[in-house]
Amino acid sequence: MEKLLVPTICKVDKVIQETPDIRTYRLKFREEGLMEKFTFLPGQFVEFSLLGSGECTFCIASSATRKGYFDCSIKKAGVVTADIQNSIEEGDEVGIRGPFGNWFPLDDIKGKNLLFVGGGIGLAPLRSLIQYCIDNRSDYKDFTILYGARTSADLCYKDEIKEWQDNKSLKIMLTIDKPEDTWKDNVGVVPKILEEVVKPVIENTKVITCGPPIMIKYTIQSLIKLGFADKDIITTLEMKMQCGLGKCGRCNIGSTYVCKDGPVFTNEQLKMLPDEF
Amino acid sequence: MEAEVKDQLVSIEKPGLIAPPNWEPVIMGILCNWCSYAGSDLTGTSRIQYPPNIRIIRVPCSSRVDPWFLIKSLQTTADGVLVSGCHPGDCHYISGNYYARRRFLVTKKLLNFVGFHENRIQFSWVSAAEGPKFAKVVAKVTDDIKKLGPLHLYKKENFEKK
Amino acid sequence: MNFSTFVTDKAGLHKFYEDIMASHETFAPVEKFGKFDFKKVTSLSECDPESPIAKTLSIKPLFFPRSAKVMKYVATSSGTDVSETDEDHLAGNRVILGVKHCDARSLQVLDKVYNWDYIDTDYQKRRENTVIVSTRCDKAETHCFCTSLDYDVENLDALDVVVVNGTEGKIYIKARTEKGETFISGMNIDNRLSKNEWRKADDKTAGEIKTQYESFAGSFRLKMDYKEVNEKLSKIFDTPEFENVSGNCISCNTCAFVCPTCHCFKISDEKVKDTGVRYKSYDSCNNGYFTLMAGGHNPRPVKYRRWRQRAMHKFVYYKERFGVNLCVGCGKCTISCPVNISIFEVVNQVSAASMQE
Amino acid sequence: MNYTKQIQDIAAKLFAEGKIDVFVGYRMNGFDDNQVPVLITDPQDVSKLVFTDKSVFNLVNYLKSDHTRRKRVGLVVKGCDSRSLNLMLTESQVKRQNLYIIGIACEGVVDDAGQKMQNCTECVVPDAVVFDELLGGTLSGSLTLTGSKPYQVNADVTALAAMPLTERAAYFEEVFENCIRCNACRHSCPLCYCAKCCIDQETATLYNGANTTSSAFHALMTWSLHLAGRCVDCRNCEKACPSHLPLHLLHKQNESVIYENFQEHLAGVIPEDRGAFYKYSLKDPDDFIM
Repeated sequence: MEKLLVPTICKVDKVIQETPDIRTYRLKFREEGLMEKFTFLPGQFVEFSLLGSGECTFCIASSATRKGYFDCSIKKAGVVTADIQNSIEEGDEVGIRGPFGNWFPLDDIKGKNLLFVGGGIGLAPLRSLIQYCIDNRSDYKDFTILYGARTSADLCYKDEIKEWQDNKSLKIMLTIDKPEDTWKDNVGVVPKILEEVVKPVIENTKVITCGPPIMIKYTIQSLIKLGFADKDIITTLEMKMQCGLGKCGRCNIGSTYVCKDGPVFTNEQLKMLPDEF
Repeated sequence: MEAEVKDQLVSIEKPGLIAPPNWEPVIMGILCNWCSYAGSDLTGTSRIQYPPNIRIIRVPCSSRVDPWFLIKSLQTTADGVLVSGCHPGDCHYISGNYYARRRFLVTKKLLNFVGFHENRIQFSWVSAAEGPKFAKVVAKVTDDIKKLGPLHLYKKENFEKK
Repeated sequence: MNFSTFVTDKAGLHKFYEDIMASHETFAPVEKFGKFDFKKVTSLSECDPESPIAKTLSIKPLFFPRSAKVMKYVATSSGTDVSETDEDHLAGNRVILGVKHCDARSLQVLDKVYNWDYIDTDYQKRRENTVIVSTRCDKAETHCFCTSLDYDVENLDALDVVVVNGTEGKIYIKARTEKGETFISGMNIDNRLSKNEWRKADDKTAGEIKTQYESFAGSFRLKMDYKEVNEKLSKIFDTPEFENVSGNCISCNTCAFVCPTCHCFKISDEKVKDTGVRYKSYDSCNNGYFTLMAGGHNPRPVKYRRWRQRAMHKFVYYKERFGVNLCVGCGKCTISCPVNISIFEVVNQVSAASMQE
Repeated sequence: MNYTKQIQDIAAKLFAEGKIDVFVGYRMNGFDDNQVPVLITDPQDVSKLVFTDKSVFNLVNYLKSDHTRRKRVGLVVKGCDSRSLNLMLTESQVKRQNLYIIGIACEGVVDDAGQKMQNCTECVVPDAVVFDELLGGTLSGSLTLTGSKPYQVNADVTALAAMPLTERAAYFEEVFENCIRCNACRHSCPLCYCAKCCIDQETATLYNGANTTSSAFHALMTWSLHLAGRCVDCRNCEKACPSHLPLHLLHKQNESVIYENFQEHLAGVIPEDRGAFYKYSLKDPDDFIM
């Protein structure tokens, strides 16, 4: 297995400062031809290693439909992520292993209304699917994005959000937790806006949500209150992972390996798991 | 003749291992900012020669030296360590070197106990005015360690000398 | 399939061992500081193939090293070079002597996790080039409970070659797998030993071995109804009993490190200037920051949750996922535990408490 | 040495008076004469408590556990245990008012083979030094600090120190080689209470979790130096070590250096006395410094 644990070198093509503590790294494989072979689906993750510092798990934040690169959005949280933000610049080399894990149920959501509910850095895995869906727009019906963050400065992907706002084929709503002077959009936590402002159609709709654990918890509660079925609520779980191969035993929830059977779960599946995530 | 003797120089802890020809020891020098570092500065400005084997690190006070600084140096490049601070009573922080002295003694004895030659870990008090003393200390430490041969104990990956 | 059995005596067995050592890279229990660990040996005097379970560390490190170098890297101005490291024990044929059958059994259990989905090729290679010569215990030790788990006494020893002590100084050497069979025939032992010392089994042998097995099975202090325990445990995730039984655990991780089937690991880097090594080494789920994520969220923040994870993984989850029990009943964790916690006792206590509810 | 009855009575009384939430003691393991530490919260379980010369484990370790945090605890301590408790009190890890301490005038405990443990034969402070109630001993109620025995350097340390350097180096190389880096020594030590040990920091340049001889050396040396002047020689670490490494050698070496050079300092004997590295004297030896 040691071979599976050896990362492949990627070059950092671009570093985008999204918020004060989140940066997006646009990566390309150093070796020619590898990029074309690197196929992934929205929701999968990679093991990103800063050589000499350590390895971290990040979801791929871009879609394979945007060819030639992939993105990882990294928030400064621990030792390695801080090292990454402090030391990686454009042109630097990092190690990548992957892609691992399962993906959003692309067949299930075909022909459905889609509602994306994201919070903070939780937009990253959703962005992969959003890009994928925008690139295959004809396959889906209504398209709504609800995105919240603590403050307006903490909103990720501001440029892309602007693009989405200009895009007539989808609806995007932003919210922040506390009022700010220049802020004209919604104010309030995501579950509240979801219930009071978005008022989504329940029939034929799939909800895809991701964010901090506490936000996911309350969002799922309000979704169920609104009348969504468990199988229509899709989320991605976050667990400490190190190998991504279903061996190291960190991401076990009961007999489920999040790195193999997840990270994407429907609420129906989550209910079957012991409460340990 | 002298070259021959040098060729046979063995590591004192591991007599099976012979030093390469023209081997020169690497000595980690950890100096306190207020006295010893200034002292070494004075040695330089007074144009006093001392062996170039020492690699100097400056710390605020000799009591800043955590014992594992020594352990880590010995596990990586260094063949010996020299820690130097202000004379007792002269500490910039009043009592730092008194605390350091206790730790040094225990560390030295412990490292000696687990198999390092006692001369690999040395300490000195050098004040800012003692340029010549600093040169003498470094010369002595270098001389001592040259006699001991290269260090082969518990080296980390990438530092295992062949 | 029928594999052959041979009958020999103490002297014949020792000659067999010495022949193995002469022709193969051999590992056997070597005593250091009163504890046996499997090390490379060249003569029988260095090792003790009959070391007691209580004092022997498991053979796990020979297949899943305590620290495996995953890769090395060098950063230069022209770019970073990543290279795989040549791992030990990948080439050549190895034989491990003096393995207890619980240890041998553990490899069959580990095979499941290492061969699902992504296949651990290094583990597989090590498994393939190793012949295991295991020894059947005569008597159960204080903390053994291997017969209580989900395999019968006949099939406890599943790997390669088994040495069984019979009555009247007789020793039976049984091949248990095809690999074992070819190994024994490849040793050509009949050419060197007389008919008296080394002969094929006769009709009576099977019966004699059976008697030995029965007397062995009768010597157990600890017995439990595994099916019942497994069933009960799988239903009582939320029982407060876990909090009670984990009270005297000091989270020292020893149990996981000596366990022949614990397979959790961590990946860590060691860096020096522009070069570095990445290691894969043992870790334990009893460790407080095993699941701690950057940012502070920890799914198992308190001791009883980690304890529960360990007990449930051993007795429920693994069975659910891979069809075998992760615990092999060797009792090594209990022996090594500084506060003498017995996993057998705990599991039974928890499932018994759930019955009362 | 058998204080089973007295301890049961005291524990029952404490529960009845509502003075404690949890009692930490020993119970029999149920099949041989070895004992298991037990945390009792239900007064009915008090009858399980025992105390004999098989009560080996230092219970002060449980004061770092989730199960005793912010609770009023009754605790049984022997001489060495009480010294570690003293240090924990001095270092503000536990509050004295939350503890009810039953001290034992210890006559020494025995190992698995029934032999008196080495640290007990060398023990100079057998009586508990901090307690609410002292069991056994003739001087109950007053401290018998150093007893009647003079301090002796550990026999193993003396033997090793007499060996030539190369042999000693080879011996210790074997010790560190046999370490499997499980960190049980650290977890079983009552005085290793840091929430995150420096050896576990994820800083690749300083430490790593790999199991190599060099990292074992690094970890054990750092650990023993952090305990220098604080180790009370309860030998919890040695009991916990799955490889049976002679870890006491490192601690006893430090202890002897500290005792001989720093005004006969013994860790935790005097209340409010911090470790040897937290104080200094002008008379400390200076001759090893140039």
